[in-house]
Amino acid sequence: MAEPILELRGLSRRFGALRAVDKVTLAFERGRVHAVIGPNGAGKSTLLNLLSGELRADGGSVHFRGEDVTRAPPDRLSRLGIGRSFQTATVLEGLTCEETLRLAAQSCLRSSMRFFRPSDRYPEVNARAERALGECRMTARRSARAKDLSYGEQRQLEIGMVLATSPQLLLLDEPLAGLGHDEALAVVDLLRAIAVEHTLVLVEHDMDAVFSLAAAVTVLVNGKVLETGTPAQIRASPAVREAYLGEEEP
Amino acid sequence: MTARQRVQALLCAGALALLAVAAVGDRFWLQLFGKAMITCIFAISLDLLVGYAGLVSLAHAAFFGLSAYALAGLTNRLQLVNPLLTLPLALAAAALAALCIGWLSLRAAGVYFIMVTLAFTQMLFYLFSEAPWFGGSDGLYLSQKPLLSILGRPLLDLGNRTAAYLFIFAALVLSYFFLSRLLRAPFGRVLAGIRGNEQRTRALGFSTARYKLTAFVIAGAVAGLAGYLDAALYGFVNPAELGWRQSGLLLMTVLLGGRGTLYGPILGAFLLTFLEHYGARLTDHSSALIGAVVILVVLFLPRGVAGLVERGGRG
Amino acid sequence: MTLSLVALQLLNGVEQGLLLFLVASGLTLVFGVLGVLNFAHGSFYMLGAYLAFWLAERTGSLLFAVLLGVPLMLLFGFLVERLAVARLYQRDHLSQVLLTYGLVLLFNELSRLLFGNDVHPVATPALLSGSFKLGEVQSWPAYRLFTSLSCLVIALLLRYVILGTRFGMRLRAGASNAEMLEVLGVDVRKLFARVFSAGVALAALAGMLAAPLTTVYPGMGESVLVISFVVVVIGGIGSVRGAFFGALLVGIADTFGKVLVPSVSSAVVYAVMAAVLIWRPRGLFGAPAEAR
Amino acid sequence: MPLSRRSLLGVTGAVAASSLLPRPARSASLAKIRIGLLLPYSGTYAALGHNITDAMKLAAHEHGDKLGGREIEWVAVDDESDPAKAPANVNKLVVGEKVDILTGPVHSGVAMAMMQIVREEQTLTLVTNAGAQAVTGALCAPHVFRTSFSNWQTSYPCADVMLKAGHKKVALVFWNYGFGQESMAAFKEGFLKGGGAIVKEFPVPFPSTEFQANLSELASLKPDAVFVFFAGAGAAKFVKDYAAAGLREKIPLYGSGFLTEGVLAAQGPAAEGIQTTLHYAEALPSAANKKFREAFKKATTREADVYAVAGYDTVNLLSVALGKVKGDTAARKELIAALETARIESPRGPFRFSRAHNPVQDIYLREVKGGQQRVVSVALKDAEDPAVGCALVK
Repeated sequence: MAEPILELRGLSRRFGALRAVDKVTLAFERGRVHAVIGPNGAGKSTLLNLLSGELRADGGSVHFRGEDVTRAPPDRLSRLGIGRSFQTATVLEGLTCEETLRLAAQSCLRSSMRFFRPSDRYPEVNARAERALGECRMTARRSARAKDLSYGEQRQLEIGMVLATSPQLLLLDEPLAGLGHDEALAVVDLLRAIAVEHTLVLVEHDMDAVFSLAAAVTVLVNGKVLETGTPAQIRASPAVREAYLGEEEP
Repeated sequence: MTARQRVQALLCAGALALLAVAAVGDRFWLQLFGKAMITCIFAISLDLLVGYAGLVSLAHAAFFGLSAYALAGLTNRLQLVNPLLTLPLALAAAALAALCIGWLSLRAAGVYFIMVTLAFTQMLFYLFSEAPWFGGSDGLYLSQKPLLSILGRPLLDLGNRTAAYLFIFAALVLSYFFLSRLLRAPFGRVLAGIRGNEQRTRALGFSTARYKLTAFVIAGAVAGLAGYLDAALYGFVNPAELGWRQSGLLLMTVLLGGRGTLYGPILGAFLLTFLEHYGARLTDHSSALIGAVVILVVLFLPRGVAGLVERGGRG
Repeated sequence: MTLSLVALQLLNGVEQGLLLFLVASGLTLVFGVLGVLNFAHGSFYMLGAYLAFWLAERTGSLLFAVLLGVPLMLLFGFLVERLAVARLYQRDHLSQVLLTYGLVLLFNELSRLLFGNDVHPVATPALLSGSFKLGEVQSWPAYRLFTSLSCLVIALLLRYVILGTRFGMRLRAGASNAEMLEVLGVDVRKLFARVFSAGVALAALAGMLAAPLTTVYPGMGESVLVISFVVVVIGGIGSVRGAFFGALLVGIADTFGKVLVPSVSSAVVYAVMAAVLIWRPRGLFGAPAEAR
Repeated sequence: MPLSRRSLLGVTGAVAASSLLPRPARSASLAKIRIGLLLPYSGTYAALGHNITDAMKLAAHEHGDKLGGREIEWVAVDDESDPAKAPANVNKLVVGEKVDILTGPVHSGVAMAMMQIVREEQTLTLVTNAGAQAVTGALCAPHVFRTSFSNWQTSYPCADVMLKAGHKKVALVFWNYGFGQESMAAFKEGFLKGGGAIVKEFPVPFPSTEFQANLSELASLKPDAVFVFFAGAGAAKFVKDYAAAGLREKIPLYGSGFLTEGVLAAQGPAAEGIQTTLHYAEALPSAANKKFREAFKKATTREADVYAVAGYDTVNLLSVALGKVKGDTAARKELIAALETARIESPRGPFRFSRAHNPVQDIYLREVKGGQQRVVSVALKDAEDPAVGCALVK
């Protein structure tokens, strides 16, 4: 097995009496697409929010490239190289696609506490934004206001924002949710292209997409890891079948 | 003409008109527009918070007032009249206060933020109106207006109305360019991101709390510039300038003009100046008139007068 | 300070706090359920006081004035909600602050037009005009005791309504999650209108009860407004229980501020508020923030 | 003749249109004399502003609506009692409207802002209410007169009254702002000089009307008497709370006269027995007072008060002085000299200006009896403000 880029050791988080994430131990390997699936309320989103620093863990730890980052806030994790996308595309209202990506690309500056030179006159920022624009396939829509984009385009832009921060690990929270068939195909295609050069953690409902993209799959049920394996192993697992019985086709 | 060109033309015409007033030199208009320009500086500094960082602060008048009081203190107690000394010191006082109040207030969010800023403003207001060492509720005079002289020859005398007017004009132009430049720089883009969605911006790697605090301090310092100029223009400071009602009035100015555009609050400041100057004569119930205008603007012109200017281009 | 004086001052603080609670409860309800920051709340207090003055003068009884006045203010609140406030639910706090501030200016002028600029007395009901002896010099007017008890009764009633009735359940649902209401099949428009009217009526009732104590004058709503904001924020926005304890805290802090540090007493309440918020950024009983 | 502000506004509306452009210099004798009114017509002090204005117009009417042979043009600005707006409002009247004479304001903070500008512009100014010491003290000027009172005048005489009544240990309760602080300072000056002692001072934040905490402490201190400064709604509530706490019968209450001015009806029986000092009393028996009160009531349907008296006297003084210079406001030296030597029989009694241009007037001791304000005695004859720091007094 390759060296893990991100490791969770006994990670837990409760909401009142509910154990949303219960002693999860997992390793995500560098260079792979690793999907996390599970029925509604299994704790997938909570897990992702713990990894990206949006939520604070009650117990256990998270290690990114060997460093303990359990208590790091979201902005620090992003600077370390963990980028995340959000479930509901959270485009920045009032900004165009290009401006949005340039803002994300500003993260390559040591600090954005710069007050005089306009942001479009930083060559390295421009280059990064341009690259991300291409990678998320939005070059043609660069001057469109983010809120005027179609839902699928907003998702692409969302992924582009993550890419512009040059992450080593991408946490993607249901990138296909709510998309039509054609839009979903475009995003899957985009993810496949990104996966060539990046490590992806994918939380997703769409099983077809998961099994076509992922090299490893973890099934989460009631906050606990039910099983981890290759797509073929997961498909064949009786326990997984049982957990999903009557809910979704495995 | 695009909306942007129209705005630029408007601003240039306005600047020329303001300069023409200086050339004519009628003292009444010098004073009226001098005050209006001070309100402009004050308003655009608040717009940095309200329109760009999404922070509705009721503490803004405090920085205006603190800087004015700082000037009064430096002049009256320490006999400092040189603006090269008093201006930076007054601005530093405003910025320092903004740093302290901002650091404490920004721990709260949304409505709580509005209320904490209100609380600090009230505290300062009572401090200045009740405590014996700030001149009390009736206010303080400047014993002398700022005067810059080299080798005994006066270079800049803010006691001279035309000089004061031109100085205020220059301060407005500089503040405007400083802020518009700031908003296009990386710092300003992060603020735009925060206004769009703070959580998302934070996930992009920006420590949003630090950016908001920095914006709060910068806005406080620019408000301090306005307060300094006000004290210098009238030679008089009063605790009422620190109160939350002043902050409220300023919020009204920003909203009336159009937040999130720097020229909007400038339009708003001039509009309100005229409304107050002429509206007061039309009716005995002018505050009801202002109340009605505010309600109508909130309901039907959410983007203020600036929204009208921009829409004019498309329609 | 002797122990008996401390006890007396505590009593003063609690009495002041109870009346404050009545004003603040409406404010916190409206904010909690409707999400509207209502600067006009103090104006409703003032209008209530003026109404008490006007009706008591005509009917000769404060009781009649209250019985007539509260339904009138309920109706008035309903109208204000439908005509202006209902347009604010989707808007940000700044718009809310400004629109309701515009209402303050309008209502001030309205009361000036109707009642003039003078200070008006409201007679204490004859039944309650006596007083109790406290210590050898001071006595405590019976009417103060009556207002305190009324406020306590109203607090208990509110508690019952919120915790024990269907309407209260919807209130709590609305305060914690507005979307939940739709899921429950509640007519949100109707609920909001009712809550707003109730808030207005509570403020007006406070004004009516306070009128014999404070006399009635233009601008009387504003000092109450700012201090009840402080109460609501200390207690945690939307929490009626928080408003109750916040009001007591403010009343006691203000009273002892006047006794212990008279020269800066006005700043004491605000300092308490700042301290509470630095300790708990969402007030004493506010829901804790989830994201960090 | 009913006076209304609306007709006044009709006049100024027309002025507004003509003042869009800088005004050419007019020959002094032909044009109307322009009198600026910087007064509150809205907000807490609106009633005061209206009474002063109406009394001024009443006096003008009694002089045939002419001063020194010239017709009068009133230019009114609502100052909202907001010191933050004051510089702009004064500028509007003095520089924009170029009034010949400025009158007002009620609020001392507004007066302080006004002083700065009129000293620069050298505008002839008559202060019609604001009692801040500085107006005829540290900031006094040859062209600034005050027709109302100084804060000192309304409180200092009460010290002697209380000492004579045998009160040696006194507590002070006051609104903690300029007016209250200056009133207390004046009282203390007199009271300590006369051998009295101050037990404790209770500053109450302005404009709070929550007194319960102070009253409890006051009761436990048991001073011989209490001297207070409150006005308007605060005065109404304090007096009621004081009585309700059972203190009225036990600790005599004294105050600067504003304690019962305009709020006697609201205070009702709670005010019974309160003694205050002021330069005016509604019950003064002089013919001038009776005539004034009747005329004011007829013109406005309201009762005249101490504020109206100042407005009335302002115009009467102007009438005397402008009559001497035949309406020529350009003859400043003569006009100022005429004001300085003017003597009028005011509703409050004989009136003349001190060297600092503050009224020299009798201060009356008044007592509330049977719901009426009675004049007990003259507390201080020809009271003259000490005018500390005034350069005109050498």
